Amino acid sequence: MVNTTIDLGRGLVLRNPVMTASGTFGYGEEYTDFVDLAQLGGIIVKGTTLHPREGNPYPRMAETPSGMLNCVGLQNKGVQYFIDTIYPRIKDFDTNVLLNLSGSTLEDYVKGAEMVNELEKLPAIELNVSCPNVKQGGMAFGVTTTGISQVVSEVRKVYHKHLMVKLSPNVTNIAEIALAAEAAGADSVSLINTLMGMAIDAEKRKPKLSVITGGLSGACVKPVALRMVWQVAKAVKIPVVGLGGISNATDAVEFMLAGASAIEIGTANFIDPAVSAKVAVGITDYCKRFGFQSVIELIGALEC
Amino acid sequence: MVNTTIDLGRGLVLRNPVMTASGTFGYGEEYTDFVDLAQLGGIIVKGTTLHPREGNPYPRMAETPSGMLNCVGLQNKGVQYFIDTIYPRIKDFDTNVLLNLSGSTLEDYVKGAEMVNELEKLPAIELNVSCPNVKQGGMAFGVTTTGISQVVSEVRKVYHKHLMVKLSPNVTNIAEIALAAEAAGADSVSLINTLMGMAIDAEKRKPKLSVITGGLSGACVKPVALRMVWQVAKAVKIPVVGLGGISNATDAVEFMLAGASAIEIGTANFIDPAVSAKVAVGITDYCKRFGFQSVIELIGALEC
Amino acid sequence: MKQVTDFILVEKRDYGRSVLLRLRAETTLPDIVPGQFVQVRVDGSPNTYLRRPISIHDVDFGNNEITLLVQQVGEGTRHLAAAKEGDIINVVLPLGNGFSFPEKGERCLLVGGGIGIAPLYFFAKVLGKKGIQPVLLLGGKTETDLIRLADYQQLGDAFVTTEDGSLGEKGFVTMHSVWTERQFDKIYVCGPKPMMKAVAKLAAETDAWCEVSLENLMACGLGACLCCVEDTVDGHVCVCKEGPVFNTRRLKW
Amino acid sequence: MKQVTDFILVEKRDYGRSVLLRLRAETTLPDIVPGQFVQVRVDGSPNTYLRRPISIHDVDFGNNEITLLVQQVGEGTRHLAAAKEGDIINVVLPLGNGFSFPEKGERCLLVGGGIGIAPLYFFAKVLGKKGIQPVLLLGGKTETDLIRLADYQQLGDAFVTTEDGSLGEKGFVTMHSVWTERQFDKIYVCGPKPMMKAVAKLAAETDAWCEVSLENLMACGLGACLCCVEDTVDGHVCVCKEGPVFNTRRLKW
Ligand SMILES: Cc1cc2nc3c(=O)[nH]c(=O)nc-3n(C[C@H](O)[C@H](O)[C@H](O)COP(=O)(O)OP(=O)(O)OC[C@H]3O[C@@H](n4cnc5c(N)ncnc54)[C@H](O)[C@@H]3O)c2cc1C
Ligand SMILES: Cc1cc2nc3c(=O)[nH]c(=O)nc-3n(C[C@H](O)[C@H](O)[C@H](O)COP(=O)(O)OP(=O)(O)OC[C@H]3O[C@@H](n4cnc5c(N)ncnc54)[C@H](O)[C@@H]3O)c2cc1C
Ligand SMILES: Cc1cc2nc3c(=O)[nH]c(=O)nc-3n(C[C@H](O)[C@H](O)[C@H](O)COP(=O)(O)O)c2cc1C
Ligand SMILES: Cc1cc2nc3c(=O)[nH]c(=O)nc-3n(C[C@H](O)[C@H](O)[C@H](O)COP(=O)(O)O)c2cc1C
Ligand code: FES
Ligand code: FES
Repeated sequence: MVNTTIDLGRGLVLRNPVMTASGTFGYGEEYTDFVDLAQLGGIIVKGTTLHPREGNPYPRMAETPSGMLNCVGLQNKGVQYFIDTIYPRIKDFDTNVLLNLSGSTLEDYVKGAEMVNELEKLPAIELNVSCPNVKQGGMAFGVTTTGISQVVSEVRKVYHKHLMVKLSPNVTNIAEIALAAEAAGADSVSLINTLMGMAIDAEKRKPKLSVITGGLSGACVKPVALRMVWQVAKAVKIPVVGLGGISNATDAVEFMLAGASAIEIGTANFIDPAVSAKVAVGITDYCKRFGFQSVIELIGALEC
Repeated sequence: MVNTTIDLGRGLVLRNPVMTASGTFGYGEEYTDFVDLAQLGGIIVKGTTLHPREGNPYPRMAETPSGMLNCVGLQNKGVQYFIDTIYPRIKDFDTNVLLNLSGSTLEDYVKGAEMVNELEKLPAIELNVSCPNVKQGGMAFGVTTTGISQVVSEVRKVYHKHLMVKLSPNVTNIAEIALAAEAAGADSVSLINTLMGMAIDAEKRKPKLSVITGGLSGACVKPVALRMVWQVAKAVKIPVVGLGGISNATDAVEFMLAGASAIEIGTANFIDPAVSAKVAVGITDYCKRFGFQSVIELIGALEC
Repeated sequence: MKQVTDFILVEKRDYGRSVLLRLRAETTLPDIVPGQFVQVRVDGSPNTYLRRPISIHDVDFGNNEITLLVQQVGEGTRHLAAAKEGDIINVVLPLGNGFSFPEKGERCLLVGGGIGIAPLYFFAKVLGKKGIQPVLLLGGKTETDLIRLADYQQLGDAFVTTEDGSLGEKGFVTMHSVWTERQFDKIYVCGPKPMMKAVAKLAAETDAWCEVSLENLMACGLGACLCCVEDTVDGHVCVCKEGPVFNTRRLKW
Repeated sequence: MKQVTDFILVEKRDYGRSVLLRLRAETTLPDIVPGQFVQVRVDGSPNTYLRRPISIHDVDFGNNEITLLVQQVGEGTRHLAAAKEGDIINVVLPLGNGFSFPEKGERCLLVGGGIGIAPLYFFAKVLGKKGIQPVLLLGGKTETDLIRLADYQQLGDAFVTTEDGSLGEKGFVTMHSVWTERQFDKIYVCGPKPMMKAVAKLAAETDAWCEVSLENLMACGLGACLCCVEDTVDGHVCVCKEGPVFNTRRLKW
């Protein structure tokens, strides 16, 4: 028997290291025909902002080599709607439900975090300070150490459960940003959010996305994500949650070897809606094959 | 007839917008069986440093989804060897031959540039301040505005021909870096160099590259490269040379629409050693099909 | 209930730019209603990363078979069209909501343009079974675009337009004489957006109720990613989940 | 002169984990010498971005044919092995330097391990034509690894080892009795690195001259990218261009 439990700290204990990434798994409900959510460590719901947002105009996605761009732009009905309407529907899922909290102003983040602090069945928020798809998507906070310190420490003051901070890869020095988040009180960091990219229709001489640029995700970003997870895991003491292009159990193991304590699956859910549960099984199989008693032994086990 | 000439300024005039990227086309000689170099706007030779370098240990490459990582680490025989032995062999190629000048210290860059300043048939250097694969590969210069200002302005003092500065994509704000290069006297900027990435062999629990991290290139990086070219072209007044994942003429046209005055082809040369000449033909065909008289009309012609 | 299923390609018919793919599952099919679609994984196509949404053209519940009609427009559909009988094709189904059924006695017109005729086949067939004989109006650029015309003609009165006049009346579907000669209570449309908009306008002018099937770019197909949105009176809604069939009154056209 | 050529797969023979692919060009083949290799583009394999280096197993200049022996180790070689007769396979050739030819009268041993036997076939054939009969020593894990053994036996005295003893002498090639029974002037080796190192050591002990064919990871195959380097007495050199065949004295083993 392999022990698959991962304790990310401050009450966030995962049944196994596999979570689903925000914006790619809806509210979990969309996937229950394919995945028994009890087989997952957690699900992270769609990016939610204090106030409702209509998101960007269509078209919002473009396929790219081994990946895709999106510019959804944080379409959501706001934190209050989440609390009133969505939370009651999903709170009894037999897995950890995390809210991905996005924002544009410091006040929005703080207000939002405060509002969900008391939700009994919501053990953590993933603070999204890295959305590249809206002008005020928080990426301004996510790309400087001062920005991230500020938003994390303010949210920390009002939010008393597990505070995971999601980092942007669109930076010169990701370790520095992660250290700032840690110093400001983050319980864990998750990375990467999408890389900012662009696609052009040469025939029409127009951008393929309504707002010109978007976030790149999928298998193509894996090498960059893995490098950043490795850099951050070496730098910080808090747990690191790795994501970016994970498509199968081998990919997931690679992220854990690089130093991730848990992982998230994003775009791959679109290609195989049952992939998340398969990855969880596959990690256990890997441990069995190599004689690891606990998935914890994989964390940072890369021999350099 | 389509006019394909591109004048990048200060004496660097290309027969057409297509060049080959440093480190992917050797010294041109390796490709003469496949490509008539007279069909290219220019070739940019392997990254050359003042002193000879053995580069990194094997293994130096790993395949990734729609791309590859490399950590060659600037293996080369030094500027003097280039001048004495390679330059005489390649100077009479019927195309522009550019030297990619890499370095680790300011003095090395300046010394190297000075040494090649008088080479009659070398109209330009591409200053590589962005190699992610060696500790002192110049990336330290390439990721801050002060670093880039310093190296470009010092080299500018001694180098009187076309000075192209190759930018690193591993930065928070590429436009800012490009503006600093422009202000310091660059005649053009080329981008992107490789994105820093990593690959792991899960079976062996070891990095796939000898020095752990390497540079990501190939089709997978195209969305990021295109976005950065677009951002930089909007910001600077000097010509922008676009590269990163260009695999065919459509890709090349996309970079020009995004604002590039010329393009470079890198990793794609490995997949089809004849691709560079095909791209040159394909750009002309595109112009004919849409009634453009000159490739110049493509530059920045994106309708946003 | 939705499922991911490996189907076997049991029959492929070539219609030039389009192919018909008859797929058989080893397991029982879920419930499927006309207008729903599937997401097909395209194997062996290096530049096709995401699944491709394709309408359900026909269903044979007895044999656990679905039929797709695929038009080759890019690398993904080209690879699908190159599949060989016996190949495994991985499909997520059924997705989206179908057409709403008319009341008995209501006069229905089904308008299809180009490959947009695909979902109308299954719809017309089911309508027939319910005792409703629809009128079909099918348009194409040229004769060869009108795939399976004889089969469609079995399902109701079928009228045709081609832009080059090679078959039926010359022109667009909106120019066909059936519009002046007959009256309809409900109009169902699938085809290129400009065509659907034109038909929607005609429908509005004759006070007919009108449903269209949209083809927005999709990633998940499940209502999870919010990529496929259409602007409606209720804001941005997902075509994959709340559509692909919409009453035109809901759309901000 | 190197070229990129579309070949037609005219014959495929299945040897379990390995396949033999006979490829015919429509144009005249360039000069090719034993020990050279090709870079094959693997179509329809989404995770194979770069070409794959494969040794030239045999050449038929008269029919413009080359033959490859491909062992399935990953997705790229699996896709190659799945190619069907009539398929087009795009190849860059010829690459690298071949084995150096022995002088007449020199006693040659060709040692192949696993799929490393591939280039030795063409080499032994050409040696034979030059009037030099090589001795062949071929090793595998088990019997079925020794592909085309009867054909190899036509080209010289052929000895076999298998790790499980299912064919020939049991053990590694370096343990075969031929080493004690015969003397060789020149030894040519291709196989897994540990095997090549062991043979090189044996060769050095008997003062024999020894050439090995290396299989470093490659990107360009043309000496342009410097990815495939081996550490030699002259520093890092490209296996694709200065090799794949090296005299062991040059290597820092
Ligand atoms: C609900 C739904 C049902 C569909 N039903 C069918 C069907 O029954 N038969 C069929 O042949 N096709 C159908 N389509 C369209 C089909 O999904 C696309 O043609 C296919 O995804 C194109 O993939 P590709 O790789 O061949 O082309 P790509 O290389 O992806 O694209 C080629 C060109 O087609 C355009 N394109 C791609 N997808 C769409 C789209 N969804 N709408 C408009 N333009 C697009 C691209 O912008 C590009 O210009 C349906 C689409 C949807 C959303
Ligand atoms: C000069 C040369 C000649 C060769 N000749 C032949 C031949 O005649 N027949 C043949 O079957 N193979 C030959 N090879 C090896 C062949 O190139 C690899 O097996 C192939 O590239 C693997 O591709 P893949 O996509 O199947 O496997 P991948 O998925 O790329 O890799 C699968 C596994 O094999 C390992 N691997 C991949 N390539 C190599 C390599 N070059 N050396 C060692 N390990 C590797 C990987 O690290 C991985 O563990 C030759 C290689 C070289 C460099
Ligand atoms: C369609 C789409 C929507 C996304 N929405 C969000 C979001 O709302 N909040 C967030 O933090 N990340 C969002 N992301 C980013 C993913 O959570 C993830 O960080 C990224 O896609 C990289 O992982 P992947 O390559 O596994 O998809 C979104 C990604 C996609 C593809
Ligand atoms: C094997 C390899 C070696 C490279 N060496 C250099 C180099 O010496 N100097 C340099 O400026 N860039 C070097 N590059 C980067 C390329 O010139 C180019 O910037 C990058 O690969 C992105 O373009 P591509 O995706 O078209 O390959 C190298 C890239 C590769 C793949
Ligand atoms: S395609 Fe993902 S929500 Fe419709
Ligand atoms: S593979 Fe590029 S130099 Fe050898």
